[in-house]
Amino acid sequence: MTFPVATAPAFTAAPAPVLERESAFVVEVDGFSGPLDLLLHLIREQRLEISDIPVARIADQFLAVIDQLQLNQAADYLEMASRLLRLKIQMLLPRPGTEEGWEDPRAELVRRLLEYQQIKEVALWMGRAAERRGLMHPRGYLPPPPDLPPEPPTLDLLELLMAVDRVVAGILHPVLHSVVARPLDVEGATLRIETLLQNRTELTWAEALGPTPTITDVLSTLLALLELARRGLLRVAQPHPFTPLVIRREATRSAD
Amino acid sequence: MKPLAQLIEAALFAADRPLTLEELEALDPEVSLAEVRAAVEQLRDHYDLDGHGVEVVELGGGWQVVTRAALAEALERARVVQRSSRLTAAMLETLAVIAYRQPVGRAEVEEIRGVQSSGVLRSLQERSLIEVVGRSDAMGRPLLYGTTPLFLELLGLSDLSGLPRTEEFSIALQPPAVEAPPDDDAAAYVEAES
Amino acid sequence: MKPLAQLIEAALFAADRPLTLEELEALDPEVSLAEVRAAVEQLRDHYDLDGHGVEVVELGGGWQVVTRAALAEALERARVVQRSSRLTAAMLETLAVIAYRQPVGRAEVEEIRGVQSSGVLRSLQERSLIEVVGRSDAMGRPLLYGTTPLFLELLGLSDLSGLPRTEEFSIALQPPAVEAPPDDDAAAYVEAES
Repeated sequence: MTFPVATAPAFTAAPAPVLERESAFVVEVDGFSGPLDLLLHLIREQRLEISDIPVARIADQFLAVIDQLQLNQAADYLEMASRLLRLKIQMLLPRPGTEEGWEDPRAELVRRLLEYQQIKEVALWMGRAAERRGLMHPRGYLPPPPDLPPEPPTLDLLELLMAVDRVVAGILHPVLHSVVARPLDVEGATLRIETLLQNRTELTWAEALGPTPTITDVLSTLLALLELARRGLLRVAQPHPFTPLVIRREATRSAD
Repeated sequence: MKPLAQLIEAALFAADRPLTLEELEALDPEVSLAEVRAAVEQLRDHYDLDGHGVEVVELGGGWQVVTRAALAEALERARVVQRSSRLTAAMLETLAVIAYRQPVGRAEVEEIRGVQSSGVLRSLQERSLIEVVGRSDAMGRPLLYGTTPLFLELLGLSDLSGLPRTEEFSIALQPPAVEAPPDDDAAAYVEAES
Repeated sequence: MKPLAQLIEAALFAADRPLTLEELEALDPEVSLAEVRAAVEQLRDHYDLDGHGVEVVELGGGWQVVTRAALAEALERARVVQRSSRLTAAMLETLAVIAYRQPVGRAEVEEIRGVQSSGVLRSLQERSLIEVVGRSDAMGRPLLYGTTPLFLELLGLSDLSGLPRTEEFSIALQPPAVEAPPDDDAAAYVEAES
């Protein structure tokens, strides 16, 4: 993806269209490793001082670029955009009479940009070092190891937990929900209802559930009742709407 | 050592296979096959005359550099040639799934990890970290795996209850019958239940 | 070449990783560490003086034989070796933060980089360039990362002191103990994360 961004100063009036028309250079958003990277790029391209960023102008340019970002990349960029807009407003607020009492609202951003610039420098150094090192090739062909059993493995808890984190991180969300394992105990519920009905002919729904039922108990009991009703061993009735269910033993077929 | 012999030495060292004279010829567009052959022989003689620990050998039309057979015993003693005792990332991940969800079948391991896992399961079995503990009732009666006493021993645990259960474990790694997992959805679920 | 240098050469050819002096010492029960070091240096000098196509280098805390960088182009052209895949800018940045601030958690990496980093942390772990070295005492007990020996090997360093010197850098690269920037945003961020 490429986006046009202006090099020329584009002050606050209607920035976006101006940027598009000028399109003096092209920014590839895919090539940036984050909003700080993009910000640093805008600053460098225009040879601006990090310590004295023209916030209004940079904020508008930044917005023009991320306007065309795909949503899945956008969260971190949007956060930076809102930060820039806040700064832009803060810079417009009247300052207290003396310069002394005034704290530059850009200070935090400047600090982060300077930090990030250092990171970029080190990353560049590392990239070069890795490239130099990549020219030196280690042994390619290793003769198959003697036919011995492998070394006794080493393992520690940290390694295992690290693997757990990787596994968890790799799990797709739908899978998370399919494994809520709370087995229904239909057989248990059936047995409980049958036992109750041996001594009585009628039960209420609450009695069938037993004390302090969980949601799985409720489901198990419901399924058990339906199954017993299907087999003709009992009848489930609700005398009136919204009244408790009444469970009645089927006299004709209860004795096997 | 002449430049061509030097290049051939580097090639034989870095290649992941024995190299033919034709392959070695590709190292330098200006050399002939005869020159390549001469340089290979020069390298071989150099190793022999200077008493190097490696030698150049021809095997089935390909050339390679190998360590001298006389040194094999010392290399084995120092364990520099043995398979690493470290477990690979794939092994560790598979082991993690099995440790927390055992007994568990291959299909479930693969579903959680999102990759084919039969080779890794075999390696873990070879290393006595997992074993077959039974068969599932599911279709095809697949094998179920669990961890071994060696697994506990390596972690210094007396039993599986010593495995940490950190808060961020998702449901996928909770053993099927344990208390509710602590993420938001599950919390809502528990509330609805009681 | 002396017998010990010969043995060391064979070991360095046979191993798939840099070997430490201690590992090399195990080759011969009768030699001292000092003798091993001298023999490694003898081997290195021999390769250099005789113009071999390989050289002995110290990497990631151990010693390894590798092909000379000047020959890389010819080796790649002849398809004897493949150019190693490059690290992305995001990976390099993340490695830079971790290398200088380790042990360091994900939140701090993300604070400095200004971007979500869990994916790149995972990739670096998969490549064994970083590893979990502990857990922070902070809320949620987040994992802390550090660099691995393979990281040093990748950059051709024998230890972390080979990285560019930290005095030249701003606070971001100093270990956190020096001055923790307790700015509001960072604090809020950490809270939100845990």
